[in-house]
Amino acid sequence: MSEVEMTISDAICRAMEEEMEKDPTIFTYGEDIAEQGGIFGQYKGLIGKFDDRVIDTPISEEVIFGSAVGAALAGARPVVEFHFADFLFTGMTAIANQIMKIRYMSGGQRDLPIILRGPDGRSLSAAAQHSQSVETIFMHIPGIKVVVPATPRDTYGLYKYALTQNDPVIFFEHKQLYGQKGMVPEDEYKIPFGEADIKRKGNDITIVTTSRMLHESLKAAEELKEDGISVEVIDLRTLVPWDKETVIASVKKTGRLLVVHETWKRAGWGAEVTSYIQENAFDYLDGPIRRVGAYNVPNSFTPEQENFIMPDKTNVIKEASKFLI
Amino acid sequence: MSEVEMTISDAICRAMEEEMEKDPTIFTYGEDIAEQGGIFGQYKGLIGKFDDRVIDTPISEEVIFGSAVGAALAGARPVVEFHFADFLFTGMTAIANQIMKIRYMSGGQRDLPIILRGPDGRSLSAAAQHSQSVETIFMHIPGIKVVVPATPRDTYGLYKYALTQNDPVIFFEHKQLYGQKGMVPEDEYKIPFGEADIKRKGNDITIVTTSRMLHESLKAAEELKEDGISVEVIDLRTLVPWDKETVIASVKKTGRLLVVHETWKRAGWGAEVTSYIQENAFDYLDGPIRRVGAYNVPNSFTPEQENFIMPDKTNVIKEASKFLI
Amino acid sequence: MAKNNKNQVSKEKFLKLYEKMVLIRNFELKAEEKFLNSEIPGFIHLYIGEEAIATGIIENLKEDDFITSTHRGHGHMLAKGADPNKMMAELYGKKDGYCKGKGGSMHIMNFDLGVLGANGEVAGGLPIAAGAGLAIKKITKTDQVVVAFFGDGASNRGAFHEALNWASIYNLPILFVVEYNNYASTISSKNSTSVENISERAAGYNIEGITIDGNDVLEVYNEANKLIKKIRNGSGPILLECKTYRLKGHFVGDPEDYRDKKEVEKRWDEEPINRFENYLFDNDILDNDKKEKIWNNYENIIKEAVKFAENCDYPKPEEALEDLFADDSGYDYK
Amino acid sequence: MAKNNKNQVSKEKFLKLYEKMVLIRNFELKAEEKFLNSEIPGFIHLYIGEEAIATGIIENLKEDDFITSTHRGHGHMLAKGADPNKMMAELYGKKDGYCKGKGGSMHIMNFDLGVLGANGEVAGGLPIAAGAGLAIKKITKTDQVVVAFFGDGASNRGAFHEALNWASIYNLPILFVVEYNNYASTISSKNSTSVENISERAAGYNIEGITIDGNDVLEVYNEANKLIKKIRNGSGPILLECKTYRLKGHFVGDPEDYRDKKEVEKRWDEEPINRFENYLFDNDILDNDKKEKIWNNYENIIKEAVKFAENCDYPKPEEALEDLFADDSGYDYK
Ligand SMILES: Cc1ncc(C[n+]2csc(CCOP(=O)(O)OP(=O)(O)O)c2C)c(N)n1
Ligand SMILES: Cc1ncc(C[n+]2csc(CCOP(=O)(O)OP(=O)(O)O)c2C)c(N)n1
Ligand SMILES: [Mg+2]
Ligand SMILES: [Mg+2]
Repeated sequence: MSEVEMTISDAICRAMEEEMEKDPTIFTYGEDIAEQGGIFGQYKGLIGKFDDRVIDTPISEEVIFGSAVGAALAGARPVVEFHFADFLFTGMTAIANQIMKIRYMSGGQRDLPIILRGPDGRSLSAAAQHSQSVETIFMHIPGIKVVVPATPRDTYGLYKYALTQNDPVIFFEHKQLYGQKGMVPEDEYKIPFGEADIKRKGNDITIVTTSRMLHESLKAAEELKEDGISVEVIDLRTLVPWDKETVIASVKKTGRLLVVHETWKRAGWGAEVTSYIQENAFDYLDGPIRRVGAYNVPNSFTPEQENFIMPDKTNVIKEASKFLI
Repeated sequence: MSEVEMTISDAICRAMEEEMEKDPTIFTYGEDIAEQGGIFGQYKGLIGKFDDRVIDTPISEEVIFGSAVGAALAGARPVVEFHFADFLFTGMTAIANQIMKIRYMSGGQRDLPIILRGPDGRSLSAAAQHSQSVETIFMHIPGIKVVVPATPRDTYGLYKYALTQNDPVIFFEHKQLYGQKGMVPEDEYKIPFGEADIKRKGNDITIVTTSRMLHESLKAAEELKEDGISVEVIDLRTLVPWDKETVIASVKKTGRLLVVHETWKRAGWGAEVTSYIQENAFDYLDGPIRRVGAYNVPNSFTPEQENFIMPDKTNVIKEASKFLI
Repeated sequence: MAKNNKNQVSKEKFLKLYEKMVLIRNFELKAEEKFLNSEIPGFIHLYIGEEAIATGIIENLKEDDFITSTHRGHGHMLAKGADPNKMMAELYGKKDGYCKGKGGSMHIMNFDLGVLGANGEVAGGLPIAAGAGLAIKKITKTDQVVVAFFGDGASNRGAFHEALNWASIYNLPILFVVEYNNYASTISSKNSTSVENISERAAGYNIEGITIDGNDVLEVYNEANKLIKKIRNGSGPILLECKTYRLKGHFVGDPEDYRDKKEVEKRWDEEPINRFENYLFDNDILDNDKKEKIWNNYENIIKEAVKFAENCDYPKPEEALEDLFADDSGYDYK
Repeated sequence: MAKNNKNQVSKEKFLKLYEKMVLIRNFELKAEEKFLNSEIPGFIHLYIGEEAIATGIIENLKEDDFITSTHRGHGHMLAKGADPNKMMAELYGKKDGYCKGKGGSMHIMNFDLGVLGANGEVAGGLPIAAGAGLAIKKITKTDQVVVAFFGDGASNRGAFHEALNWASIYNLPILFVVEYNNYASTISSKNSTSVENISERAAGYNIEGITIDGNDVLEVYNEANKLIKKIRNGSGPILLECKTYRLKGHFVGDPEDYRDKKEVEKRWDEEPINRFENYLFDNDILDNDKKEKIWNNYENIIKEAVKFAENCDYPKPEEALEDLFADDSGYDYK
């Protein structure tokens, strides 16, 4: 299959454009979408292409999010942009109390094909209110599927899948990855939710990660290789549902598991993976499962403190090395 | 020390009344507070006692919560009622992006003595939007202390402490426990945050729990005793900070840990306790740490489905029994 | 009673409006009785005294028009054509209820009827209405209209503001209906709401705002008739405030310490069914005989509904793990 | 320029207002330069063209009065008396910055100055202002006044609505100041905001609403003088809308594809400093000599501020684990 190079941003726009051509009920809206293609220009590829189906909204997060329920029930397929993951809190009730519960409360009367999507994670000195990763919260509360892609190839395939399935989905697109380049097949394809991807094969340590930390983990694996340590890196790609089988199979092989995410360590999703795996593969573990995550403080503005708080490959290497003492 | 019997509701009102007498900057507000003393009448003990310091508000959750920051900075000590834990989401941004971050973002210029408090958890057929336990979210995001009391004695002491310390605190008062009776010392006392209480001594299994599930766990321990199994039951009382030492000491003795909470099992705070303990006491564990929590669905209205979703002593017994197979 | 436009309304319509109100009243009285008798679990909020609003407005809607409702939603649902049997079964938490027992009173909904949900969250329906309106305008391009019902208390929530601004800028086909019943739970709207009439807020969104007597079913019907036509013709959103009074407690079992019994008693005089009855008697549209027949009929319908609910099975406990997703492959329920 | 009340204002006050605006302008121009030169991290939002608002209003406040600010907060902070050195140091992320480098431009604040925070969340300051007002009214019972600054875009957020209703029902001492600069990021307020003047929303809260020329510092000063006195005397909240124009991009580096360069150029003619200068020249309060001195002085102050910031140390990385709590015993940072 022939492939082309593109960024994650391109991959999103390509998937959106293809599906919007096919399905006239898909529309997308949010702040700074129609004129600018997102605050980072990440959806620029859609500007001017679909008239009334790419819409700028006022700064009204509760209605931006809550409207998705009404739009879906009225026969549309809303793709709603949340601007910054931090401002999911601003309209949180529309997500946690409406989008994530209506199907269930109604006794399953109708499907709710809703996509929430937008940037999350750190950038550079965006400080405490513009740097959060909040995917764990949507893994904890039941009612939405959680996608955390790391590469153009995965982003495209997961978007294609999301745009044709029928449940609420939230996409966390890492700010620092929009420009990330990679090869993407020219033919259309979909990647179903719940299938992890082994991004690097190895035998000594299993790393389970997602999003930006996938890239940091791969760098760490490369460096650890020089010390003769063979690391397997698993990209979960989706957290709800998450692929337990792939992780367990790897842990059976390596006996050592490190879970790596950018979000706060305390009660982050790494704790769920840890708890599940120790419960279901205890006898295969050589020692405790370890976790890498941000320090449990808000993000600081000043660069060196941000770098201190937020994990990167050095934290991964440091934590991985503890297995070998 | 002589003791009197009172409910949790009484204990809250007693602590509030004593501290409001001493400190004229404490005031409390929220929906249905001044006229009715809370939607369950739980703060009835304060009605008519402090004039302008017990205040009814409009249904405006973002301002109800966010106002606490301004009130604290202007020299008051706000005690803000959130009506139902489910509606924390309604003003979530004022908590997660303001209350929990302002001190940090300001470089620690001022303390923020704020208390958020109100009912959480299941009741009877209150359905999906009035039954949630969301304490894990406030354990995950840094910036607030989390209190989850289970008895009148603890509630009183923790309130007394909260009302005189200087950080944001969130109290989750379980709906089904307001009427819970217990003996409370007549003399004033405080219980500092971060000190777990061993509510029952035992040698075979350690249960770590809080709030309503403490009572279910104690019942389970009583029944397990009949099978000759000796269960130690630890009530964490606060989740931020949480008392790791007491739990580790107990696990060193029993080798078996079961974490029990009402909130959803997936990515619930039990996962954090599990992850931390397996990391720090791995060699003392006889087998995997186990967890009890609600099924990962919203709460259902119909009674038998609610009972199925929400854990009780039978789930505790069932899970505990797995240690012994 | 509304003085103008009476003759817009045919005698048959008069009776239809009357019967709808009688249906709702009977449903609510029975629900109250069964709740007090511990046969209905959870908590329920009654629409008694407010029947004229749902009745008068929804009579002007087509089957495929949408409404969003509130925690006090039985009346809206029945007015939109709900089957009392399935409604009562839902209140009982039974499997033939509209939501298979998962929703109960506070979350009763039926999308086939265009009822996009009662809602346990105050003002929770407003963003949903805003979204249905947007989809109609931008995607489906039908002539559907959305009616968003909400309370005076809800009008102090941010969602109210965001939804009205949103509907105005996109010129959406939405009728916003405030049911001003003087209370939000224990709080008098006089104390919590900065304006006397919520309709005064319409100007802040550059839309029309009207206040009417919500206990006069004809006034409600006529005004809604005009406004819904206007909206269907592209006027954009309108805010209609219906003044009424919550004759019962906030929920069944409310101790009601916050208001004077006398205040409530006085308000029973303006109760919409009796008022309309007098009018119908005066105009020889109704007599005692007919009235008795109508009431007997709806009492029976509701008795049947209770029987239906009682005889219906509960859903299985483990069916609690259904209905969350269209596709739950790989999902960890436990 | 405002025609009335000119003589309310003394010549000294005229110059003070002028100098404040010149201070803010110079701070912003230097910040822009240093940001474009990659010396300032993160992102910054400039107040250029809007200086008359913060200047004219805050000149009427006492030291212990409170303000809440926005993401575009440098001007408010400087007008409230901030030290340009500590401000610049904060923008640089240095340890002698107002927030020890933890806040940066978007979260610059100083409680001793009564600045309850710039805020990275749109409308985030409004609930904070509402709470400060409530504490003043119910607890501290001082004669303090709160001024809440926010943008035209912010006026579409639910928090705006809730805060204004709240302030009105409790009759709080709050002046709400909308800085109507025509844009919310890339979105023209014409398209996102249902009213032409945000002040039209005041009636929805039963409070006074006024629209003035926000580029006329005298008009702003005089109006605020009147309103703040009124509020201090117990009038309750007032909504003051100041029309202005955002002359620079939303943030430094904004591609600004969403608007015509010509539109912006034209608006430079109404820019507040130049306008006030003309007035001062016409009235013989300012001449070229004096003007040059003033500008040189503030250019120097800002150069000093940059030098201060540059020479200041960064906080230590591990100090990232400070300042979250007053008492962090038992807290797990890792
Ligand atoms: C966001 C939110 N806050 C608070 C509540 C609790 N609550 C339920 S109904 C109600 C009063 C609603 O008043 P109104 O909107 O006037 O409707 P009414 O009950 O009078 O019909 C309150 C405060 C809630 N359900 N949701
Ligand atoms: C709740 C929230 N939504 C979105 C954003 C992103 N954002 C930052 S500034 C801005 C525009 C604000 O416009 P306005 O209130 O008019 O202030 P101005 O920038 O014009 O001064 C937006 C959308 C945010 N910071 N917070
Ligand atoms: Mg009401
Ligand atoms: Mg603006």
